[in-house]
Amino acid sequence: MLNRVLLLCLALVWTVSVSVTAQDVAEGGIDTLSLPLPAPAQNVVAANHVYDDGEVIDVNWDKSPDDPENILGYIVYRAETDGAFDSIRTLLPGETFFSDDNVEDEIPYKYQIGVIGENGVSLSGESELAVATWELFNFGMWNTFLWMFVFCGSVIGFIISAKSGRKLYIRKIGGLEALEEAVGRATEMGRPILFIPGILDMDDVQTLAAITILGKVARVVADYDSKIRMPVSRSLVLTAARETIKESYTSAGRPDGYNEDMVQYVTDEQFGYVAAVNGIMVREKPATCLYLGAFFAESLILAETGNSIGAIQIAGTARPGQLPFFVAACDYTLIGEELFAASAYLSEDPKQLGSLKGQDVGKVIAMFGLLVGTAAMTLSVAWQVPATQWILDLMNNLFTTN
Amino acid sequence: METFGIWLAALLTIGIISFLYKDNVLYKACESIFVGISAGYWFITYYWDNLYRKFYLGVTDMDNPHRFFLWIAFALGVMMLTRLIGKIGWLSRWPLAFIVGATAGLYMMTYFVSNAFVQVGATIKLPPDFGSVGSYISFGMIALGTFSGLVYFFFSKEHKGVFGGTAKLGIWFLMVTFGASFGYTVMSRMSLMLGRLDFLFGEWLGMIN
Amino acid sequence: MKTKEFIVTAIIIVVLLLCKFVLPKPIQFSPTISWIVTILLGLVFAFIFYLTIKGKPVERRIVFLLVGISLVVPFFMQFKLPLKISPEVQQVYDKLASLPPGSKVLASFDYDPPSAPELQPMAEAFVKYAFEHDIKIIMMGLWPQGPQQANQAVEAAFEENPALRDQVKYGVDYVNLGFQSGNEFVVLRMGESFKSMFPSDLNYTPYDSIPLLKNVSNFSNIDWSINFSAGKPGTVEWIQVAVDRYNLPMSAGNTAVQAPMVYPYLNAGQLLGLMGGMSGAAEFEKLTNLPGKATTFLLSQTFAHVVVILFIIIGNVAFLRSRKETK
Amino acid sequence: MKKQIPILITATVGTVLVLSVFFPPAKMLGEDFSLFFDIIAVFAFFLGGGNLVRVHFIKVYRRKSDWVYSVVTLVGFTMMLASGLFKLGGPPGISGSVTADGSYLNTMFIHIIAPLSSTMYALLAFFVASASYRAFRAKNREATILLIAAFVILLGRTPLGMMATGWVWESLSIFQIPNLAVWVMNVPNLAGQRSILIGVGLGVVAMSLRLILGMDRTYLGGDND
Repeated sequence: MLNRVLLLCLALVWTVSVSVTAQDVAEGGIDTLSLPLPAPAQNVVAANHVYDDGEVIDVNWDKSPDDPENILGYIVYRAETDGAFDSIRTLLPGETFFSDDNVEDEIPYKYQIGVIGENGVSLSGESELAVATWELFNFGMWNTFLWMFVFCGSVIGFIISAKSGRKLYIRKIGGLEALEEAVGRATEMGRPILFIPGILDMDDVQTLAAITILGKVARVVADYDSKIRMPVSRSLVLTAARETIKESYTSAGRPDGYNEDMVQYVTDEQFGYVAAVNGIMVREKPATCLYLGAFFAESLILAETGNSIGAIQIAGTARPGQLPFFVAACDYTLIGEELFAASAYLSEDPKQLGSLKGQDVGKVIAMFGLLVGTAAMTLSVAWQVPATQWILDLMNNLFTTN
Repeated sequence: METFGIWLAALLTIGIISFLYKDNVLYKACESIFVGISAGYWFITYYWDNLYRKFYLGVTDMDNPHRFFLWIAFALGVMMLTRLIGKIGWLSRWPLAFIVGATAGLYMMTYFVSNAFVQVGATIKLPPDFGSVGSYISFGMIALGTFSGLVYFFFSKEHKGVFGGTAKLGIWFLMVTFGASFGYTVMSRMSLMLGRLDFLFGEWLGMIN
Repeated sequence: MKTKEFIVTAIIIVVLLLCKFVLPKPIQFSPTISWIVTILLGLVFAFIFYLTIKGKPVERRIVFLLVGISLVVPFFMQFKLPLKISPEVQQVYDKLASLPPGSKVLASFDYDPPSAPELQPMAEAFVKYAFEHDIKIIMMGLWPQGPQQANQAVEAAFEENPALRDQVKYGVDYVNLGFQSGNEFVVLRMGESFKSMFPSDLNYTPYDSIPLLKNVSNFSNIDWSINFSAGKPGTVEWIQVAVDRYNLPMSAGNTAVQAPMVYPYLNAGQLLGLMGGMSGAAEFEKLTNLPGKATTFLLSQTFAHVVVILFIIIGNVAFLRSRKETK
Repeated sequence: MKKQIPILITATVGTVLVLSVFFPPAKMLGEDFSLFFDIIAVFAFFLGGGNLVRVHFIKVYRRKSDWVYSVVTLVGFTMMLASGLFKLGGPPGISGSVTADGSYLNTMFIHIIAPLSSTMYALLAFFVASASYRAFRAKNREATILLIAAFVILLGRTPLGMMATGWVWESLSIFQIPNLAVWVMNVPNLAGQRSILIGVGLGVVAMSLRLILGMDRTYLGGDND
């Protein structure tokens, strides 16, 4: 062990000194080393990385024949057309590829690979000059583009078809059916409804979903003449929530029922917010608590406190880690996708329901991919059916990002 | 000062824990301290980090190619404040519209690629240990579970018959996921309290070796 | 009601003051007393079991009290627990151990004090191991309090092995770049250049005058990276940007809650090893042969787990019995 | 008009950012957005902080119940603002870090915010236990499966699992609870996670489309102002 460490240290000293004098060694100072060196790497090829912003050059090489027993690693050297070589990265044995993402565009670079042995570094030949260039369209993402096109197309298609009056069936979603009942109960009891939109800001999609649902909930609240209480932890959410509730009250025909104090900013600090919400819960005893949005550790603190005051609780989040607590402690839970579908479902607007149909098309595509892909893999790998290999390749091409 | 700090922290810790018994004076005090101090802290961090460092230093740096963009951001920010002026309050919707549009646009792609797309691709990729009987079973179960889970989320069809059966299987897989997360979480939560108790009994009272 | 509250508060204060000023310290139970305490706790549970089956479930405050006791009591006990090294943790260690001296490691501390009980032991073991094996650490944080946690880990390493204080030089062997806001975009920009996101380190030393960073411009100069993560932004963001876009080799230490979400990436080979929660930390401490807090806490934690498991069992047995009776 | 322009902004910005992914030279746009967002968020905080001050000030002014606590909040808030804006106790000058060691802001953080937030977080230990006792019951088949999975992981991630099933023969080692836990994590858990992730991915796209197309626009407020 100690020997190995010592040798490694030695190799490192070598690395440093060689990287300084790489050019000399390459040009003929070979005799300075009397001990045998590992065989150098071969066929160093540098090429522009395609479909990017002109920031990457890919370098490939063939392994040294001494890899992996007698070498400690590789060093990548780089130089401009007439410049000296600098070491830019050390790699472990077995590597044959390096993406240099620290290049200026339009400047040609050449590369050289050093193999670190126990007695020193042996250098490969230089690669051809390569220039990083940018491309306008990322053809590497053709499959993403294709699926995006198909998926968005089907969403929009269903929206148009719904607009033209076609009836669309959407199954009942328990948690959302219960929403109106929960608001009704709060009205009967004369207690407020607590709406918690998660703890992230407006730049999180779950918060966006929460705000869109808030619009529908506030509408029901306005219709029932109930009270809504909404402490928030982000200022932008405060602004957005106020606009949303105001709009809901206006469209319910009760603009006078809206009051700015329905929404209150507490603090950005996660647990400071939770402490305050807990306080609000035990003191004001809301009859219904809605937790919709991005939740982290606070999910169970909120849900258990809500439980201890006997509130009806409906929760929804896309975070798998918090779902079990909501499932256990709340009356209804919207799981993942259901959270994002909720506002469309609640709107009962046929156009928005159409978008849910479009989502199903996406699921059909995914299920189709899974089914064909796994079938092809089973046939080609497990039972060696040669004809299915191309199907497997096709599926992999269709569902692999670059 | 250090001793005072420890005593203060201990007092605040006990104050929060006392909420478990019931809402009380000490908890209310801790809560209001917490809200006031932390709101101030976050504002200060935002102020220096975003307004001073990102904006001010950004626009005064003549080499910064994004200078022009920063001014647009600044203008949008100022529009946000028009909410305070009754007449042109509607201007505050512009930055809001901007943020909603940008978040929707940006995450539409991110989620589509790294959630939907990549996950389908990963399921039909050859696992590294493919070959043993166990790996066949695991591979099949992952595919089956993902498939039936998707069936559960299907909106267009009622959960009846074969379709309903598959959806049911999907729920079971989801339940295993939830159970696994729960099992993991329990452990983590216990360690958190350990940290606090270690502070109270170790650092403060000095009872632990 | 008010007097009752007052009396309870008074008793608690008196007990705490007694603990602080009167009791001998530190307290350690002999094995016999440890066993007696454990058995007493068991008896309390048997009683709760009896009550629950009789249809009189105990109040939540009793549950709280029991959890509290079973977390505190093991602090003073001395039992040893067996530990099985899981392959994910082994993978992290193997990766760390395979690094030659002088390698540059990027360590991102993406957590804050609440998650420290789980992640700090991992961070401390990692920092100490790296210092002892001459592995250079570049520290940073995507969470505002991350860099402070990093400094604490360094301090802990020095305290445990004072010889390191002289051997390990700031700026040469490790550097703390501090916190930068912007979540995954910080990582994205770091892919272009570290300096653009961290013009100076935590002590306001300019990036270019730090010897360790002399040849470090972006991820391509980093040999390995480790990420201690308690949520978002964290391991997932690092994988999505640094690993997927820039091929940074990365392992991670996560809180137990976060870990299940990272498993898909581990499975897909994007992540090279994972330490999950306190037991992950204890396993890592065992592998690096640097026992720390995680090993000590594991007993308390085991007690707490038993308590939770007992509560689940009690709740369910009572529930199944009551269902039988109504049938 | 007042409503049309915001809808147009949402649609344009959204579309541009979706497309920017496919055009490498435009990929900086996404990063620029985070900069935009940060700057707008500071201004929004003037509204949030203003709201905080207003709510508590009214409470104090009208002597509502528990108004004393509002005084505490207000004092804490202004104290932090003062020490942060003037960088009390920290390195002098405008470029010094406001949270440097020794600054008042940092001291407050370490001795007040950190213990409070850690403890609040830690309360979860208790809530987890009470939820286990009360809510995690084998009410039906689904709940039973959840319970079993939770149990396997709970045991498998602690030394308990090893103690309980360490004796199982090597050939059946998958049934040792720690191995079983790894299998549960890697197989059925992964499958469940994937279906949730795929669903969420599609849900986000559809919701974003609805927002970009202006179908869902309650967040833009009422028409009449």
